Amino acid sequence: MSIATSIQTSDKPLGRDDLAELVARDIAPGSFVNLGIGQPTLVSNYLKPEQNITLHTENGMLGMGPAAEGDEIDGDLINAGKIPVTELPGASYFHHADSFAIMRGGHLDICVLGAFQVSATGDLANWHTGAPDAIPAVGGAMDLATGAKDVFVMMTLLTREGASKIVEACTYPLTGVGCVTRVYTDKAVFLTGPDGVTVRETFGCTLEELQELVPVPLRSAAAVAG
Amino acid sequence: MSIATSIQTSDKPLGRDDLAELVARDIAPGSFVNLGIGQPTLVSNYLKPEQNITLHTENGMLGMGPAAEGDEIDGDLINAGKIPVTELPGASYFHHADSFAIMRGGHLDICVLGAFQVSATGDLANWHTGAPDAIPAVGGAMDLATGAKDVFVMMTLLTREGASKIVEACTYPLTGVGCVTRVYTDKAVFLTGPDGVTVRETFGCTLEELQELVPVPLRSAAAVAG
Amino acid sequence: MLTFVDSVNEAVSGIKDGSTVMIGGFGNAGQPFELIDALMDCGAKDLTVVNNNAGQGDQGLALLIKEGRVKKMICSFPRQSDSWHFDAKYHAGEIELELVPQGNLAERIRAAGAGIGGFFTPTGYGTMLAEGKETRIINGRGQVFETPIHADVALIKALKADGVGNLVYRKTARNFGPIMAAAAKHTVVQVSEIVPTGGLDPENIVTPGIYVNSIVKVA
Amino acid sequence: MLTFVDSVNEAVSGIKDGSTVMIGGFGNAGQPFELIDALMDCGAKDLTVVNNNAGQGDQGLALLIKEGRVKKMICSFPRQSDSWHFDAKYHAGEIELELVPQGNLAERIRAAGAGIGGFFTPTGYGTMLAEGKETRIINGRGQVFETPIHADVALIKALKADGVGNLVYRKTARNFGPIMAAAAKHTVVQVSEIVPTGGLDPENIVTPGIYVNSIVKVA
Repeated sequence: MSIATSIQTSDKPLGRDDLAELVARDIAPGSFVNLGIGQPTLVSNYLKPEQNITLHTENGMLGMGPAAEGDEIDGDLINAGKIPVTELPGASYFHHADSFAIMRGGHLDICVLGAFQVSATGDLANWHTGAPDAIPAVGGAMDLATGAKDVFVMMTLLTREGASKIVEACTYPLTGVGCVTRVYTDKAVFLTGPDGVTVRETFGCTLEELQELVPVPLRSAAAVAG
Repeated sequence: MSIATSIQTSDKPLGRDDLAELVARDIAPGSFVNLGIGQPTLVSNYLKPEQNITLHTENGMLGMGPAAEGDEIDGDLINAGKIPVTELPGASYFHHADSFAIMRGGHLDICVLGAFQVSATGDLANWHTGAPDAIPAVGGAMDLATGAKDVFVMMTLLTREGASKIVEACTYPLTGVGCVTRVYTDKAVFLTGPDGVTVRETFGCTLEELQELVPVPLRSAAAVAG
Repeated sequence: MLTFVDSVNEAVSGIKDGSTVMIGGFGNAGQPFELIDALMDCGAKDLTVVNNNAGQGDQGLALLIKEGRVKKMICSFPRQSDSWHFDAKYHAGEIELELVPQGNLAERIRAAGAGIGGFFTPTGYGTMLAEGKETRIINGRGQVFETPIHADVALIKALKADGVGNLVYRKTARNFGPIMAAAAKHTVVQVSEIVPTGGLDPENIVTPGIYVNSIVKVA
Repeated sequence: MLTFVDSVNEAVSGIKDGSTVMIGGFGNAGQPFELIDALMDCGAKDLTVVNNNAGQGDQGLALLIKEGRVKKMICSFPRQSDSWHFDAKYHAGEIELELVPQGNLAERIRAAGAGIGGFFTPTGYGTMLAEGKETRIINGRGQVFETPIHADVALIKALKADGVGNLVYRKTARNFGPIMAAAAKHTVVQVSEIVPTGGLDPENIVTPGIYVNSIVKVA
């Protein structure tokens, strides 16, 4: 399929906060969401009360509120990143198996994760560099990647060395196969799936410029829609 | 092994209540116990408070008390036989999967069940006559038979037709394989296991008389102990 | 999305012919009688029903079976002294029966909600209920492979719901409710009371609202 | 049998060399620090430890690892900024690591308590953590066979116990406590408060006393 129109919605690349705001805006009202450790946590700052989003934390809670401050800090109330958080009205607590059953049973609408690499068909690599001396640590990444109805990735498009993190096939060890549905980057939003990669919008670059950076064929969402 | 001594602890066969009292006396203090529907339920009448036995009912409760009477009757508080029961201090409620996990995970010390037949090696048949037009109904019988640490059976030794219910191999459909550890009958208490059948005590008959009724080789517990 | 509806008829209106419907309850405890009556009224047929029993007397599930609306029952204990409607249909060859040991029934429903593809259990090994099923010996113990039971709809009864659909139950009426809520695509709950959000202690929630789709208060 | 003991040292005194010990907690929440210290004091070695992490800083599990008392860790997230003792032992080849996705860890522990012989899960399929494991496609989805994790002893922390050992927890400190209590042959619990039997609402018990063997109150 040829590259047709490009939908440039910003004239410059998005910063981390702008990207978090965009992800937050894209979450459907009433969704149950798990935000991964790191950059995805920023998304919570931009969720609006009227969106009525319920946050899950895999260490045993639904209805998680913002980070705790001052007197609110309670060592028994933390998120998956081990940061003290708060409890919203309507919250519930459960043990680890019940908590992962929520995730693994397909009940979460969306999880948002960071990534080292995402393949054209939505394979995710986000837990292990594969370096021979690295101590592997996986946490809940594989459960999140496999269990949520939609897996959104947030990352910079390029590594520090300028290589695309969207790749033909992941070279880092996989977290999950064909699980990522959307990739939010500073330069563009990509939709991934069995049919490959579609660009929903670009930030500060044209689709042609984006294609030069990314080693897999890109389609425009506008062209697909057209 | 030859039949040596016979330990006759009663000069006549035991009635249902006497048998229930005997089973109750044999339950170790502090045990967690599930009493099956029918005759086994009688055992609860003879448990002494100082035995500190906790009763489990598979429809979601530990700490079940006696049958409810009068104003105590509450449609939301029933046992596995759908009889209204009561709640003792220290009781707890849980859902069906958690309740069967207690049983299936090997956490119950004893369950007491009725039976059509028990084989020499402890196979149990208690759920289905195998009649071609019978509607099969299994309930929790297979879980109880398989899950409890010890499975006690209570039954009359003989059918109405005079056939032994302790058999070489069950002719009725099985509930569980090699699961029964003890059989309490009106004429004797039998221990069953991989090595066959041992008679612990007889009621109103000698071991020799018992052997004439039962088509599998019987050993005396006294002989085994000796 | 969670909705609070005004009537049991509205609550079950989305149930289609051919659906798999889980119905909570053990004996009368936890049975959502009003929702079952509404299912009767709504006309959906060719149903596969998952319940511990197969109807009793001349009410609820028994009537649904009598009227020929149930194609298949998945249950542990169909035969009761007053299960005459099921008995008749069964003997007439007009209803299919999948008989499941009660613990396997509970665990298979739980597996569906928890995303488990199947599991091995000692229950039923060496019995006719394991015939045709995959078995293996694990740590010296014979075990049977059992698969999850998913449903399109669950009809359950709870004591109270709050504004986000969190549920608490009452005594042994809890039974199949929590696991069926998790196993069904769409869970309909009849409750005795609806309390404001924040009115249930977060430590004591039995079914989190994420598993609940429709709530109707029944007097 | 349930016993109430006076000290954490007495509570862990039965732990033998070579035991598999589950330790509750996620981060600091729910970690039974005092019981871990007592395990350190009791001298048991060649332990297999099941915990979400592999020790942090210079305390608790990290010290147990530093002292060479842990032969093998089963955990989901050993590498942390302050997991230096584990890191050193791992790089020296002096500790074995079984790395398990956190949900598989929880489900495998739950399976042990529930008598499940093993189960299939999509988590980890197609990844290096599934290498060497049995896989199959179920309903179009690749799944990995995972086995239960049993333990000799569980050391957990709860908020309150009553006289028959029923437990309630506090907020996200609940985490692994309930499933570890069910998976271990012998469960030791440190609690903040012991209340008389009848002092906990039967509807709100999280861990029934059947899963609890020793209780010690820690100030």
